[in-house]
Amino acid sequence: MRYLPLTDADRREMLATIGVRSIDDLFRDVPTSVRLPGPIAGLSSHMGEMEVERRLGRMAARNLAASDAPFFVGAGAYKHHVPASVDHLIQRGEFLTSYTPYQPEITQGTLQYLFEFQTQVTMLTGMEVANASMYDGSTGASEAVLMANRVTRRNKAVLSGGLHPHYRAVIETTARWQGFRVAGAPVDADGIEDLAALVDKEVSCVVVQNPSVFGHVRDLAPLAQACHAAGALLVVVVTEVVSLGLLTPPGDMGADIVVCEGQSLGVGLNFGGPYVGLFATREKLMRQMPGRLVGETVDADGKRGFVLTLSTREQHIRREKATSNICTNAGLCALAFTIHLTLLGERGFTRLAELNHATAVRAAERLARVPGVKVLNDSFFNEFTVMLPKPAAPVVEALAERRILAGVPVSRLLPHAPLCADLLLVAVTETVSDDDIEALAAGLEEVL
Amino acid sequence: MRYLPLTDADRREMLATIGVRSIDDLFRDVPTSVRLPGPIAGLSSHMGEMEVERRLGRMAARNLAASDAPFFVGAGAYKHHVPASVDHLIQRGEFLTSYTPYQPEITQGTLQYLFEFQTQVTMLTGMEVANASMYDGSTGASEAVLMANRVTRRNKAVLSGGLHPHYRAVIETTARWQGFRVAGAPVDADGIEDLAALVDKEVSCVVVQNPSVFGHVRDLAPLAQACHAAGALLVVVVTEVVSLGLLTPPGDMGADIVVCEGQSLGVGLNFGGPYVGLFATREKLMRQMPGRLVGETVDADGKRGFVLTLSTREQHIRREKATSNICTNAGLCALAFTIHLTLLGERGFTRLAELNHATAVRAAERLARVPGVKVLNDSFFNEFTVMLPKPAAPVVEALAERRILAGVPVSRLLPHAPLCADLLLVAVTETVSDDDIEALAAGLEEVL
Amino acid sequence: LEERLIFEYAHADRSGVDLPEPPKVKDRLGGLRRRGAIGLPGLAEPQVVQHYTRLSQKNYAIDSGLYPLGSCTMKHNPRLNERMARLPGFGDVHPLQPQSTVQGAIELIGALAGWLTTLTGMPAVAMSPAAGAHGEMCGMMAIAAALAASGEGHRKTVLVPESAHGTNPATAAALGFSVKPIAATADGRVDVAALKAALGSDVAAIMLTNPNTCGLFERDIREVADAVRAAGAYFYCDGANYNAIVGRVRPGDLGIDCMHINLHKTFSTPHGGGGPGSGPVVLSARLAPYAPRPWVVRDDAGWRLAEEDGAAGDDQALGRLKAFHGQMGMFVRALAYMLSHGADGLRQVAEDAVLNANYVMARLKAELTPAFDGPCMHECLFDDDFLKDTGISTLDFAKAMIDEGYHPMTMYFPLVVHGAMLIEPTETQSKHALDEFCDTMLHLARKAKSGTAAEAFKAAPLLAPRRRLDETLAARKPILRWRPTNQGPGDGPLKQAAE
Amino acid sequence: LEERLIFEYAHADRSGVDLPEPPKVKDRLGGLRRRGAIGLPGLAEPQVVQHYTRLSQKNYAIDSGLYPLGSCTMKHNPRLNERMARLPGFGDVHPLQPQSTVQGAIELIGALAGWLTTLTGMPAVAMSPAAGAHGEMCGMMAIAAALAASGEGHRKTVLVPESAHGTNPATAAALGFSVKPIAATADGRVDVAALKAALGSDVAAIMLTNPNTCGLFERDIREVADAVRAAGAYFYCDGANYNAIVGRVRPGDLGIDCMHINLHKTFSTPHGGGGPGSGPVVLSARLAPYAPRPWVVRDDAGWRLAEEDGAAGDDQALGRLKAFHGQMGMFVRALAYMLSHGADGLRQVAEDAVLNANYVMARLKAELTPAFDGPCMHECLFDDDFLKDTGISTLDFAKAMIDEGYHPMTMYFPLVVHGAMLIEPTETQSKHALDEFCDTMLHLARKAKSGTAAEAFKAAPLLAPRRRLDETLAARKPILRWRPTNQGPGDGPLKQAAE
Repeated sequence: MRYLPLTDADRREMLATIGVRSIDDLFRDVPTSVRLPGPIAGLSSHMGEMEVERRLGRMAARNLAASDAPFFVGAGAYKHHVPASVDHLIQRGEFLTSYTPYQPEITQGTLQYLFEFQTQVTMLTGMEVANASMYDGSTGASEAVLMANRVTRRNKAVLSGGLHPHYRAVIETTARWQGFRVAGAPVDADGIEDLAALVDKEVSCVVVQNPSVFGHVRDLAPLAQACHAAGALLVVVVTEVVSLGLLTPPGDMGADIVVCEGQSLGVGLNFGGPYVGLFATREKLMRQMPGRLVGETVDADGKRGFVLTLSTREQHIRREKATSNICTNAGLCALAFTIHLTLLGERGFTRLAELNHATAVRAAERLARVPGVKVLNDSFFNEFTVMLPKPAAPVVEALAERRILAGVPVSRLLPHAPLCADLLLVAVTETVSDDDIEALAAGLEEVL
Repeated sequence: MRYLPLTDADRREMLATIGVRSIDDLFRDVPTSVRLPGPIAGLSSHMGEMEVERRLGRMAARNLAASDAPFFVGAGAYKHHVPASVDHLIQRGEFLTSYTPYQPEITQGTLQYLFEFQTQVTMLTGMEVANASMYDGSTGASEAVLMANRVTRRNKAVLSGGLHPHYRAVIETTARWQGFRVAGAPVDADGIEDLAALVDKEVSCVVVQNPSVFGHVRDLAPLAQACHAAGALLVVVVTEVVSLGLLTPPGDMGADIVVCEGQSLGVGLNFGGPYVGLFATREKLMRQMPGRLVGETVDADGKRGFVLTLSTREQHIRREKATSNICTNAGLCALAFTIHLTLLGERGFTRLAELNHATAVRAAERLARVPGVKVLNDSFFNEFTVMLPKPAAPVVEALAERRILAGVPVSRLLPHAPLCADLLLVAVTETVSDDDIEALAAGLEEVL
Repeated sequence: LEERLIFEYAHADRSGVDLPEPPKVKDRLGGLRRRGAIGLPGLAEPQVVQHYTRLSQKNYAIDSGLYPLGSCTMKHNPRLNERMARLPGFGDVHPLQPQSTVQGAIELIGALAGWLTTLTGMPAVAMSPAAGAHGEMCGMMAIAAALAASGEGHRKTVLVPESAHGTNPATAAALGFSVKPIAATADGRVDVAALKAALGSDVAAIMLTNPNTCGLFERDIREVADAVRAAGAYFYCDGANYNAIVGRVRPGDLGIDCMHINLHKTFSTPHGGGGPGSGPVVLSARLAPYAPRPWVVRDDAGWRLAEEDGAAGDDQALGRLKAFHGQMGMFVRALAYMLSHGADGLRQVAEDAVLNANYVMARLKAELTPAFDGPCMHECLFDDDFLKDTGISTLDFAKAMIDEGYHPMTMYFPLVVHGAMLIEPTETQSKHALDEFCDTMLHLARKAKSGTAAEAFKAAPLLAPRRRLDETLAARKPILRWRPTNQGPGDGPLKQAAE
Repeated sequence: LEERLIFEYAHADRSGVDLPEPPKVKDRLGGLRRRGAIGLPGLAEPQVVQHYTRLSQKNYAIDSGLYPLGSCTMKHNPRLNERMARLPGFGDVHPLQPQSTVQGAIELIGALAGWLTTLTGMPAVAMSPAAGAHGEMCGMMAIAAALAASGEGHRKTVLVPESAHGTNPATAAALGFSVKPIAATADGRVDVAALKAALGSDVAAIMLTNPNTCGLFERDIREVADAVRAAGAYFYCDGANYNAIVGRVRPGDLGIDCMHINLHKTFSTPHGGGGPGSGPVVLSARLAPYAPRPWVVRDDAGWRLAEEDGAAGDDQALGRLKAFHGQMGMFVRALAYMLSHGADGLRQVAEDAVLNANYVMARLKAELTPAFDGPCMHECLFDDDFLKDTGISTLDFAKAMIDEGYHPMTMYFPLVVHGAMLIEPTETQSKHALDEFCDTMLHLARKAKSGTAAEAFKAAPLLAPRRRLDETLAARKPILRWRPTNQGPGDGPLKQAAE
């Protein structure tokens, strides 16, 4: 077996050194009743690479890859072009097969890129400090609420009606089992909700997404003021991090915690994971942050170096008193993110954002001309909501049969919101060509 | 432009340091009449990765990849399964973007793998020394003849009728312009030629392929004896290096020079190149070898290390007195070859050979049952010749339309040999499944 | 050469990505166009490739050599798995595409779930947890949900052995449970008597790691399971050490209620410098109804993701744990690994892992002091007794290993052993590599005991990219981001040397 | 840790590849089944990955840093090119598939040929040469063929400047030409008067590199071309230094007859530790008929490879240079590079390459001695004058660079300059990196001239994986392969240290 270097001769020799007669002697602490006499039934035996490739290749071939169709699916995960050097670099064994950098002397590579990552995240979000990444945006949002609860010693979160329904569900799950209250605003497809009205002295934070899941872009400064006046924190969620190349950053609008899904840069779609959560806050709240942090220091020779720091917040030191039970981050995805962003730089990143927005505007203009289709958004970045003259889900299905991936029917996210049944979320990134837009418009004209 | 780090500000500053006003001042030695005022017309402007991928992706999509069809094409290049770790390792920047190891202190990586490669080549071929690789098998064969001419101080090469026609053409081109004679035996589709009869005192070498291009396997010991009796060398060409896992090595049959195409291990099809030539000989002929050689030595601390050696044979030292004009080898392909072979090891390599042969025997047995089809070979390794009841080229074309890649019609290689028009070379490697064999047989039954 | 930070190479005018000119449109940004620069550094592609290549060269990794971290299972990460995860049909599909266009992707999740339940002998599995600790959260939520459903929400105590991973108490506490530690016996196992004594009507669950963090199998696990069940509580098993028994023992046969599985430990998905992980949780029949959404269903119409509860609201699911359906990229890698090994190979994995650990223990006990007698499972544990009176600590010993070319073992964990050194060689190391490692460890131990080497140990490492780093300074004056005022190495030793 | 040879890790019983059981058949090997073992070493996959990873870590590469090798153009190798070459439609197609099934692959060769002829302003190109030297062979064969066709086979002299690459005289000599060296003038260029004087009726061709190997443009190249043509000879241009003028000057406008193009120099295909290369040759109208087979044709039926001459035998082609159609993998990479840069970007490549070289020259001349006055092209040349009386040679200086983290420049070439140091930074280095490099070089030069450092220079390198290697020993007692009797490092320093 190709991954197992021991030969039978090795095994015999090693058993002799240990002083036992058989491998079973080493398993003697396992009750005999549960020791299996042979391989577990119902599973295949070992197979070579060629056979594994055939099996998995067959499964892969049964999926329509995003690059093989005009593609407008977003709602929290976005198809962007990732430069080839990103994937090349993250596959270097020294990154890919390294452990958490608890031994800083021989993991400066990981530590330095995480420090650079943290810095980039603060720049993007307009915040002061950031951690070394979370599992993804949705779990990051939930951790943000927990952090706000700790900071404010309050116990109630207000959730925007423009927050991604999955994010809302994750926060609600956490609330249910970790014991805090959630005040959810009604679904806000038109982007007109007034959250400030829901903020009272019991509220630890308001969680609002910008652009909202329906694509609306809003100035959050008034809401931030309302929160701060009531002693609450403003948590801003960004599911499309590329928007930060063009939009006023949450930090400039008064956010206290910013959580982003970083999948757009470097990571790819991956059918939903792994992704990477960005988490940034104000310096004064630093010690209440969840997750790993990398800090700068010096070594015994006075040279600059980096270490994991403030780990007294963490479970492996503090155990039941930790700020979070999180142990892993999304290191390799954070690496992909930071490499992609480093490649882009200021000029590339802002241009990428411009290109997304301009292409999306074009698409919105074209779709608005399809009879029966109405674009709901005045403002948006690269995703907007259209109202169709009939339920969106079957329309999307009909277009998929024509190999057009038209977007996300809101009913997929909100099955119990009948008023949303005709709504379709359409995401338009730099990967969308004019031909793709035309194909979608023509397809809609055909099936509506 | 993404590959160019200089900014306009850098350029201005650098021109100032140099003390010139414009870049044109640095091109002042170029006659003004040939200095182009702007970008060359008729070519596109720079484009991003996304656009390059689209353009090249469209071209790539117009080809039927070997893995997407039942595949039986061989005749000098073979489809084998290459483990994923091979490609992963050769893409490490320290291998991929390194230069020829002229500075041994900082290129021990390249030098050691080439030393290991040379050793593996001697083991496979049953020879005493090997070089660090040639461009490919065909140019290696031509260099072998030149070497034989140098060694014997004779001027005539006998070429087997079972030698791959492309190899023969390459040797003939060399002969024509470098001034030696070629005695070519008639096409030997049946594997029955008697080359010993062509060996006389003027002959520097006999070049014979085993298995032959028609697939026949022969004992070359008698031919070696005839050569040696006449003072000539026996050059053995192997185009399918996997055969050496199962067949008596050329060295054991008396070969003086062995040339192999190494593409089968690690390299892939690549529409014909780059490939890697293996070149091995007897120790006493070592100094007449072309190409680079790596040798073991010690460093100033007495530690084992490796260097390029015997370079007084080479053009960069000897100029017009060099044994060959060759400067490059096929370093990265040699790396792929040696990694793949190291992964296989004795057990994997011999099993791979068994698997190829057994699968090919099965295919031959099945095709022999197709009405009108005759298998010409008694002996073969993983490729054999079948005679069809009509010209093979249109049959192959008809099967290609059914997405079956049936093999190489001999007429593709020998367009002026009318007796060969009905012959088809069928290669069967470990990648061929029972279903593939059935598809080919059924396809033949249909189109014949 | 020192490697600068990207910000110190930067030029705003430069980019490593070329993009087409955006079409001219009237923007629709709602007046929220960003003012002022972001401040991101710009590098050309060649600089980026060099920067990250050089950073990578400052890392130790499995690909570099033996990685003896106990409890972390740093085994070989096959490159086939990487290739499979990048097939466009897996890597380039969106979680919200119509399910008809991702039948193979859903099938893959189903196939992996099948392997996990069959291997563990458990009836159900929750696939969405993003990491081991997330899996713990999932499992403990399921227990809380089951207790709530049966009206036993008053059970608020969770028993956790002292040797447990920090995530165990952290998870329990996060869910509002109070954590009650259970002592270990002298032979490194949970004190069953103490455990039984603690099993009152307030107890919600026990969280036990098996094999435990001392590298020992909890011999009395069946007895524990029976007691837990009899007391009306649930049995959470931490699966971090599943590698020792995979394919050879089914956790389901041990009487547990749930166990998370770190795909990046037992099933070889890469650690990636700290993530991403993936932590599916297998569940007993009594917990299965509370599994989080979504899950995979196969019916006549094909494969389907059950994402939302029915309109009737009769759903028992504990909720949603993360956006989308779990760590697909890790699923592909793990399934490729399982198919490669098969049931027979996975059994061999456990055997070789245990054999390697016992071999290392047998060789090292000549100079080091094993914490417990008897055979270990996949990792072997030493205390710092052999360093007594040398002035050398476990930490010093570990740092000295770096200069010998090795990553240190796990130190000071589990907490129940003084100056613990926990070594897990994994099954993917050859005897040859183990011998080389043991030779080095024995040499270091002899050197430590020689009485003259304390200073040398305290100074280690000398040959690494950095010497010991000042962690106290880092925590006291946290610098968590670069700022333009930071002093780069350009003004440091290199610049001076060049002048 | 020392890295053993694979043979020293080996165990015949082990394999890193799993293969299915071969079907049982009666073998048809003609009685030639191999007897006895091959002797190949067996390693498991984890060991293989570690072995080659660790070997790679002993290499310098473009990805590691500046690679100032003159005449070798070690520029950034984009990873996009690697990705494109691996598209199944290019990497997984067989050269002898029916041409109807590889239309896109043939089109790609045609597209690259179009770029090459347009960029160079030449009417034809031969795509099959496998490397630069192979391209030289092709070009000189074409010249021989043209001479033979016109009954001028008696022209047997080839003029080659003294500064030429070794491949030039080697190629000419291999084809039976006698090589006549032409001297250089004091300003580093070919002596036009001497050249004209040598241009007799026996002369077949001149082989000139332009820009030449001193990094200088041959100002009088048009005059040379006219004289060569007037004398009835052909003008071979060595294209190794094409990077200096690509997109800015068309070689066709210089009056040349043929030029090989190293795709791995100008067009960024990776050097790969010494290959594979690719050396297409552009040809003038008078040489085009003699181009080797096969070539690409586009007609109404689509794309076609013209592989064989017609039955009429009226073919003028010089023959076939290698099996199949050339280095397809390199073609894909080169075309990806060209498309990425475009005509505008390639022009910028030349400008930045020349600018970088002149900048380095301008900065270094403070301490080093340029071989010639005036601006250089893409590389700058120094002699060892500045080392006079220091006891330090060019070689010593080069080896000291290694300890500073740099690959040495090209040394002792071209031969016309004493102790030559030829530096080509390429356009893919930033000003920042050049400054760092220049600072280091100036520092070394000052140190060399200090009069006290000779021993330190002679001892260099100290920080590399190896110190200076005994090349004389290697050549005197060649050990070209491992044998079981070779002494491995297991008995060396490591083993001793461990005891």
